[in-house]
Amino acid sequence: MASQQANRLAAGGLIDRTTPLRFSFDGKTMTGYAGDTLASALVANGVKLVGRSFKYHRPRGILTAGSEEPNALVELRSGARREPNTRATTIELYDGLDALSQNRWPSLGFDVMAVNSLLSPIFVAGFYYKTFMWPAKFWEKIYEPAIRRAAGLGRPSGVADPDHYDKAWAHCDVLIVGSGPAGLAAALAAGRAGARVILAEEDSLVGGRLNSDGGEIDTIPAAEWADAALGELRSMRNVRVMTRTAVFGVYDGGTYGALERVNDHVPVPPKHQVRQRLWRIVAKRCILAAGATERPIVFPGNDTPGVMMASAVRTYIERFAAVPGKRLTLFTNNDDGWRTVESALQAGVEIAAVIDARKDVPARCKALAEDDGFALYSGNVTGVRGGKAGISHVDIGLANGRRTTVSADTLAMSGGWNPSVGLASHHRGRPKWQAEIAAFVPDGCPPGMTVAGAANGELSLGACLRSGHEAGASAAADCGHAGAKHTAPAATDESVAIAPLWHVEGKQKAFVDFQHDVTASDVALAQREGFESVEHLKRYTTLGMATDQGKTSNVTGLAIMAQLTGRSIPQTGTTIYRPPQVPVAIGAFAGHHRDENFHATRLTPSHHWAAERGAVFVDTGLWKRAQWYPQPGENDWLESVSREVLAVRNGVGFCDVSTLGKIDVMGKDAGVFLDRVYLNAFSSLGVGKARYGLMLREDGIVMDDGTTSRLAEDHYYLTTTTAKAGPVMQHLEFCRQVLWPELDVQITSCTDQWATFSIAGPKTRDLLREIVDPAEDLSNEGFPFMGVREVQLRGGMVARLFRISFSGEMAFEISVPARYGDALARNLMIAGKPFGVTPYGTEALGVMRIEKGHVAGPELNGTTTAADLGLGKMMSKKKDFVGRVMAGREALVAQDRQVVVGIKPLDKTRRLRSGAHIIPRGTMVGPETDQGYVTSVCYSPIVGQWIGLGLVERGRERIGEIVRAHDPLRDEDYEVEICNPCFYDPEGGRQRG
Amino acid sequence: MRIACPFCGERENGEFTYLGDAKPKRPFVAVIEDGKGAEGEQDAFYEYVYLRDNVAGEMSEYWYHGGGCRSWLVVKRNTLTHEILSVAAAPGTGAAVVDVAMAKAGTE
Amino acid sequence: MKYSIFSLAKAALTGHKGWGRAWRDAAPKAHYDVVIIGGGGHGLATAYHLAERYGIRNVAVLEKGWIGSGNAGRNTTIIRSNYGLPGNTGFYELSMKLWERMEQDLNYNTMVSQRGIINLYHSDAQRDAFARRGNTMRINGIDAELLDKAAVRKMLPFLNHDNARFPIMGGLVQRRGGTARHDAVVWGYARAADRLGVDIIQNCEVTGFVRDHNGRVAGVETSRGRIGAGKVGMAVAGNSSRVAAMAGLRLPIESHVLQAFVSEAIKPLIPGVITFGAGHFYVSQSDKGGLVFGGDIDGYNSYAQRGNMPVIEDVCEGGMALMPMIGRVRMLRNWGGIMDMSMDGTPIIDKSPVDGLYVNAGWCYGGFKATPASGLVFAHLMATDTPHEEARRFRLDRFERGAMIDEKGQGAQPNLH
Amino acid sequence: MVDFVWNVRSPLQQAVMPGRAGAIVPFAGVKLAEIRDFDLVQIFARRGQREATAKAVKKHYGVDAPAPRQAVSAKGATLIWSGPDQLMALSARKPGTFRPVDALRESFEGIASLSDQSDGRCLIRMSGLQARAMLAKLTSVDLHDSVFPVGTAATTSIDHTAVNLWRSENSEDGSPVFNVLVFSSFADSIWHTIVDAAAEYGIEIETRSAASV
Repeated sequence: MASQQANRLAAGGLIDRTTPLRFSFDGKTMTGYAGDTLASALVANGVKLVGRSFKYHRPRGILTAGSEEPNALVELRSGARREPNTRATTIELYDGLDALSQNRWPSLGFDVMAVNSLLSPIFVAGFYYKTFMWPAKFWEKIYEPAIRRAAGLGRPSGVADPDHYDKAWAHCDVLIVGSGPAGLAAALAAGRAGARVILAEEDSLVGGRLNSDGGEIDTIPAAEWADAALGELRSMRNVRVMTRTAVFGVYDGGTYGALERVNDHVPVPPKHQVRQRLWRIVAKRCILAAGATERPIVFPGNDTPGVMMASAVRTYIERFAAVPGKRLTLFTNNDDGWRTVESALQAGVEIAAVIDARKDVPARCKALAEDDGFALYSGNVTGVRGGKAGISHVDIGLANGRRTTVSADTLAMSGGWNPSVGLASHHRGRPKWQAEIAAFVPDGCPPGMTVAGAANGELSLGACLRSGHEAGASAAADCGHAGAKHTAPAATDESVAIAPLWHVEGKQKAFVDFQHDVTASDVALAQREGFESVEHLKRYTTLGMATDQGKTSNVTGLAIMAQLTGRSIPQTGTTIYRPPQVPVAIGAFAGHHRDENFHATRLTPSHHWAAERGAVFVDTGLWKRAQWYPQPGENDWLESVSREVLAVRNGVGFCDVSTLGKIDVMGKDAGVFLDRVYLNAFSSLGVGKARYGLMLREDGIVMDDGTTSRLAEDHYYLTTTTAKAGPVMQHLEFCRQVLWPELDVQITSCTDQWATFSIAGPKTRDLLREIVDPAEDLSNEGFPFMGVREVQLRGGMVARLFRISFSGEMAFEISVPARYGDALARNLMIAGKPFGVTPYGTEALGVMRIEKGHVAGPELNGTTTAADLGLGKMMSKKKDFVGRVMAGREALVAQDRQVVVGIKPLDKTRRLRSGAHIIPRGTMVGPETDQGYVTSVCYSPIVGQWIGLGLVERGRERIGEIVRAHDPLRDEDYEVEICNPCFYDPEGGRQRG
Repeated sequence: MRIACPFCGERENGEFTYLGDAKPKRPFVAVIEDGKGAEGEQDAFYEYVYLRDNVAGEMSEYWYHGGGCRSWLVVKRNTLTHEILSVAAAPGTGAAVVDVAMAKAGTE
Repeated sequence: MKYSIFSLAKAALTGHKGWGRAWRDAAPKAHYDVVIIGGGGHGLATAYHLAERYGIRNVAVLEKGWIGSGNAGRNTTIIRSNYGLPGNTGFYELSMKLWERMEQDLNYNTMVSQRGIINLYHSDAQRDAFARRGNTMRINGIDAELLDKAAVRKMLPFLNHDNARFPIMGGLVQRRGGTARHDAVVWGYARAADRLGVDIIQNCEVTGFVRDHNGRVAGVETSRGRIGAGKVGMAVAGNSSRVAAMAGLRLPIESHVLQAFVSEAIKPLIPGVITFGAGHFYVSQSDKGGLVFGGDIDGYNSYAQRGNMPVIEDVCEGGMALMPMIGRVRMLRNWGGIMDMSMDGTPIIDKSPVDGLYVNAGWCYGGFKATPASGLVFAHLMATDTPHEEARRFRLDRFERGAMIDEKGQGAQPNLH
Repeated sequence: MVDFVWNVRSPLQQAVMPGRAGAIVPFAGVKLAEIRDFDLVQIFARRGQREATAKAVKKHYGVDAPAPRQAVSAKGATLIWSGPDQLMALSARKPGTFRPVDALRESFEGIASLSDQSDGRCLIRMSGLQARAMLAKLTSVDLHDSVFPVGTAATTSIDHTAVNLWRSENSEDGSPVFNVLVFSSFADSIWHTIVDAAAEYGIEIETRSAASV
C-alpha cells in the first residue's frame, strides 16, 4: 500500500508507519499513516490541486501546514456529519476518512465557475456596489439569486448534527497557550514552582515548531527534549496538558474560551462521548506562547498549486516525511527561509534555485548554495508558469535588471513571520510594529496575560526558551508559587535577519488574500477610491474576512496599502482582532443545551398523575402544565375544555396551580414592607385572611398581581403569577436589601415546597367535607370568603386551605407539602367521585377567568396601569408605594387610554380571535381609527358563544357600543359589542356563597 | 466577567443579573395625603426612574446574585474596560442592621 | 463617474485606473450651516437628505474615526417594518419604503434584499401578540402574514419541528423584510451626499460645544479645531450620553454591548431572516454565504465593544435549538457594538433643551433598519424646526409625560428592551 | 367513607432508576444517589440578630453555626450555609411530622425566620473518581481540593438554576463526595443533565433514605 505514496520519504518523521490508513479524496482512495494530517497524506500521495478559490474559482494547492490554511478546505465526512470548510492541514487522518473538495462544479479539475476568472477584469473589488441596479426589479429576480448561488464554500449537511457536545469549566493559576519551545519552557517553570498549570495545545502533539525545525536543546535533539518535557509535565499532579485544545478567546476576569476536539480524529465518537467540548478556563495568569505564522509574499502567480510556505515545506518533510515536490525553489527575504533548503537537501530533494530578495545574502547561505551546487539569485519572483497541476517554471527578475527562469515543481516562499497576536488583542489592544523582524508584536495585552516566544517576536529557539521559562516562573510567583530556581533550557540563537518585502509587481495576478481572491491591484483600487483606512480596505475588498481571518493576508495587505499611501506600516495600523481565534463549531457553544434540553423543564407535583390521565401539556415559561384532559369520544380540545368548564360551574373540579410563585415574607416589618410593595394595604390584613394585591413597577405600570395571606403576625404568604415569580422575587429582594434595609423582613421562595390545587364549583364544600377532618368548620361563617387556615385532612395529613376564587365559583385553594401533591390529586378524585369531580387544565382555568373578567398576562402586558385594568380604585391614597408617583403622569391618566372591556361578537356563532383590532363602525380602517384590540378570547359554554377581553380606547364609556373586530391577518372583519368584562355572576354571589 | 460576591467568592457573570447605575436614589416620601406626597415629587421620580449619567468609566452599579446567595451587590466597574474595582454588599443583605437615619440620608 | 455596468466595463479596459475617490477627503471649513456629529448611517443619511430634499448643502459630517466605524458596520444588517405601536409602525414603514428605492436614489448598490423575515411563535400568548402586531401592520398598509405550524414547516422544513423544547407553532411573516449590505449603505450615502456638496470629515472628534452669549450652540470644538455651525445635530448612537454630556444634558439612555456573529461561508441554506421566539436568536445568510446571527445584549452597561461568554453560549444554544443542522458550522467572527438603549426601547429624535442642538439617539436594536428614515426625519427636524409627521412621537419629553412607546412592555429597564 | 392514604412521591421517582447507566466500564466513575426522606428548614436571621441566631444554633444543634461557605455536621443534622446570615438545616425526617419548623420555633422565636423547604428541594449525592470531572461540566465553582476541601459549601447555579452544593467526607475509595440541593420542580430535568454529564464515565445509581446516610 505504501508504494502509492510517491512523495513519502523512506524514513523519518513522526508518523507511525506500522499503522497505514486508507482514506479518500474526491472519491479517489489513497493511503497514509497514523500521525498524518489529511494535508500531509495528500502531499505524500503527490496531490497538488486541493481546492478552488471563492470568487474566481482558481485552482489552489496546500499553502500551509497549520490552522491558518486558506486554500486546502474540504468537506469532511458525509451525510449528517458532513462538515464544510474543514482545513485539510488540521484534520488528523483516520481509517476510512472521506473528504471532498468544495466550491467547484462539476469537478475539481474542471470547474465551470472558473469562467469567473475570465470576468475578473470586471469582477474587481467592490464591483457589485457599482452595478446590478437597473432595472430595479432585476436585483430580486436575477442578480441576487445568481450571486447567492455562487455564495459560500462548502455545503453544510442540511440535517441535524447527530453528535453530542458538552461544556466544562477548568480553573488554574497559569494557563499556557501553545506548547512550542516557549510554552513547554513556561509550563516546566510554572509547574516546577508548584502552580496549577494548564498547557493547551491545538495540535495533537506538543512541541509546535520543534516537530518541524529540528535543532538541539540542552544538547539533545529538540524533539527528544520535547518528549522529556512532556513526560515531566505529565508526572506533575498540578499540571494538566490539554492537546487538541485551541484557546480561541479571551474574556473578562481571566476567562478563556477553548475548544477541545475530543473525537474529531476518529470516524464517529464512541457511545456516550462527545465530539467536542467547550472549555471556559479561569486562569489567574495566562502566558501566550502561540508562536508565529509565516507570511506569504505577494508576487505574480503566487497562488499556483505548488507554491507553499517555506515553513510548511519543512513541516511536511520533517514531521510527516512527505516531500511536496521533487525540485524545489525557495523565494525568501529572510534567513529563516533558508532552513527549508537545509531540510530539503537532507531529504534528498533537489534544489533548483534560491531567490533571495535581500541585497546582502549572508555568507553562510552563499556557502550552502556553493557547496550543494544550486543557483542563488538575488532578485524577485516575477511570475509562475504552470496550471492546476502545479507549477513548472519560476520566472525571476534579477537584481541586476535581467530575467531568468528555473524549472521547479515546488516554490517555497517565506516573507517573514507574523507573531500570533490575536489573543493578545482580544481586549482591543493594538499590536505594535517591531522593525527588526518586520512584524507586529503584542501590546496592551488583556489583564493577566504575558506573551512569550515567537508570539512576542522572539523568533530564535534560544530566545523562545528563555522567555518562556521566565514568563512561566514569574506567572507562578505572581500566584504565590515561588519555588526553587531553575535555569532556562538552552539552545542556540540562530539568525532571523529579514529585509521586508511585501509585493512584487508583474502581469499575473498577485494574491494577498488567497481564499477571497483579493489581489494587490484590488488594494490599489480601494486606495484610489478612498478606502484607505484598513477597516475600509477590509470591508471594501473583503481582505482578511475569509475563514483564516486574515492570518496569512492582513499584514501584507496593510503593508501594501502603506506603500500606496506613503504612510508607514504602524501609521496604517491593523484591523481589530476578533474572537474566535480559530473558528469554533456552533454546536460546541451550545453543548448539552439543544433539542429538548435547550432549557430546563419544571414539573408540577401532579405531573405524573396528569400524564397517567392523558393530559395534554402546555409550556408555561419553563413549566409543563396540564392544559386539558381529553376524554374518550371527544373530538377536539374545545369539547374537552368546555366539558371541564361546565363540570366546574355545575359541580366541582380541581386544577394544579402549584406553578404560581409563592414567597414567605417574614419578620416584624413584613406588613409595612408589603404596604410599600403593593398599591393596596396589607399591614391592616388580619391573621388568617387573604387579600388580592396589585404591584406596580416604579414607572407606574402594573407589574404583577396575586393573593397574599397573613399566616401569622410576622408571616405573610405571597403569591405571584407563574410568569413573574422570578422577577417579583428579585424585586422584593431589591426592596428589602436596597430600598428599605431598615425594615426587618426576610424573604424566601417556597414555590416548590407546596403542591397547591384550586378546587372550584358549587360542590366544592361537599368534596372537601369528604377529605377534611369532620371537626373542621367549612361553613360560610366558619370559613368565610378570603379566609385562610390550616386544617387536618383525613388519613393523617395537614393542609393549608385558602378560600379564594379565580373562577368565580365557590372555591378553595388547598396546599400540602409537595411530596403529597400526587396523593392529593388521587385523593381528591376519590373524595369527589360522588360529586362527579373533574380535573381541569389551564385552558378551562383561562375560560373561567375570562368569563369573570379577571385580568391576566395578556392584559398585564407591561404597558397597562391599574386604572386601565379597572383596578384604579385599589390604589391607596394614604401611603407611599412603588410606582405611586409615576403612575400619575398625564399620559397615564389621560381619558382616552385603552382600558379593559368585555367583547362579544354579535353573531353568536362567530369565533372571536385575539389580536383582532377594534375599529368604530362606519369608518375607514387606518391608524387613526385603530382604537384597541382583543387581548384574550375563549369559547364560553356558559354564555354560549365566543367572548373576550380587550383594551379599547375609552372603553368603559362605550359599554353597549357596536364596533368592528378587524382581523386582516385572518381575513376577518365582524361586528362585536363592547360589554362589561364580567360575563358571569357579576354580583359575585357564587364565590361568596 | 467574574464578580467576587462578598459572600460566595468569585463567580462568572452568568450567575448575576444587572439592574444598572447605583447612583440614583429613590426619593424618600414620608407623608402622603390624598395620594400625594411632597412638592416636586414627580420631577424627582422622573430623574430617579429615567435619567442616567451613563458613565463611560468607573461606575457603581447594582448586580443581583440570583444564581447564588440572592444578595444585591454594589459593584464598582469600569464600563470602558469591564474591569471590576470593588464589590460590596447592598446595605440590607442578610441580617445587617442599617442605621435608619443613615439610610434616609442615603435615599434623600 | 456614475456607477453602472457600462462605466464598470469601460473602466475594466483601463485596469480600473480611472475611478476617483468615492467621497472627497474634505478638510473642515470654519463654518457650516449644519454640522452633523457622527459619520455613521444616520448622520450621513441626514446630511444627504438635508442637501437633497431640503436644499441645505453647506453641511459637514464629523466622524471621529472612519465613516461607518460604529454600529453602521457592526449590525446584523436586518431591515423590516414589523412594529406594533403607534409611532414606530409608520416610521419604520417610511424607512422600508426608502430602502426599496435606495439603490436608484443613491446610484449605489446597497444590496437591499427583500427575502422576508419570519418571527416564530411557540405559544398561544406569543401568537396572540403577533396577531395584534401583524394586524397593526396591515392597518398601516404594511404587508404581514400569520402562518400556522404547517405553513412554517413547509416554508422552513429544516427547522427543529419535531423534538424541540418549545415547539414552533407558527410565525409572523413580513415578506418585504430582509437585509441590506451595511457598509455599502454608509458608502452610498457618503458618496451621494458628497456629490451634493456635503463635507465628510473623518478622524475629526468632537470634544466640546461652542455656545454663543445666549447659550445657543454655535459650533463644535474638534480634534481638528473649532468648527462653527448654525445648527448641530448629533447622530452618535452608542455614545449619545457622552456627547450630550458635553452640552450638559442627561438622557434617558444607557449604553449596552450587543454581540453579533458570523459563521464561515457556506452554500446557501437560509432563505430570509428567521427569529426564534423561544430564545434569543435571529439569523440570516449573507450574499457571501456566512450565517449572520445574534441575540440579546449582554445586559450590563458597557462602552467596550466586546462581550462575554454567557451571551455567546446563550445565542448558540438558541441557534442549535432552532436548527440543529448548524452544529458543525463554525462561528468565524464575533464582535460587539454599543447600543443606545433607551428607557422604553424606542428612539428619540427631537430638539434638545439646548438651543441649536438636535438629538437623534436611543436606537436600541433598531438603528440599522431605521437608517434612511432616521436621516430623512432628522433632516426635516433640523431644516424646519418641526418634527416630521412620522417622528412626532419620538419626543424627549415623552417620559415626563408618561407617553412611552414600549413595544416589549419592560418599563424603564433598558437592558430588557 | 373511605379513608385516605397519603403516599409520598419524590419528584425524582420517575427519573432515578437504580442500577448502572452510561458507558459500560468495570468500575463506574460516578455514583449518583437520590437521598430521600429529609427535613430541610431555612433559618434566616432577623435584622440585628446575627449573633443571637448563631447562639441559638449552637444551643439547638450543639455546634457552631456554619461560617460562610461552610457546611457542618451536627448531631442529627447538617447545617449548610446558604447566604449571608442564612443556613439550611438538613436532617432525617421524623415519621409523622408535617411541620419541621415547629421543632425549631421555640429556639428561634423572634431571632430568626424559619421557612420549611423539605419539599422544595431534592438532594442528590455524587461521588466516585470522576465526580469532580463530571461536576466541572455543571458548575463554574472551582472544586479543586485546595479551594473546595471537605466541608465547603456554595450557592451556585446548574442549568441556570440556583442550587446548594457542599462537600462531605470522602468516600471509602478516597474519592470526593458532593451533595447538591436542587429545586424540586427542576429535579427531574437536572437529574437528566447530570446523567448526561456523567454518562461517559459510567454511572452507578441508587436511592437512599436520609436516615441511612
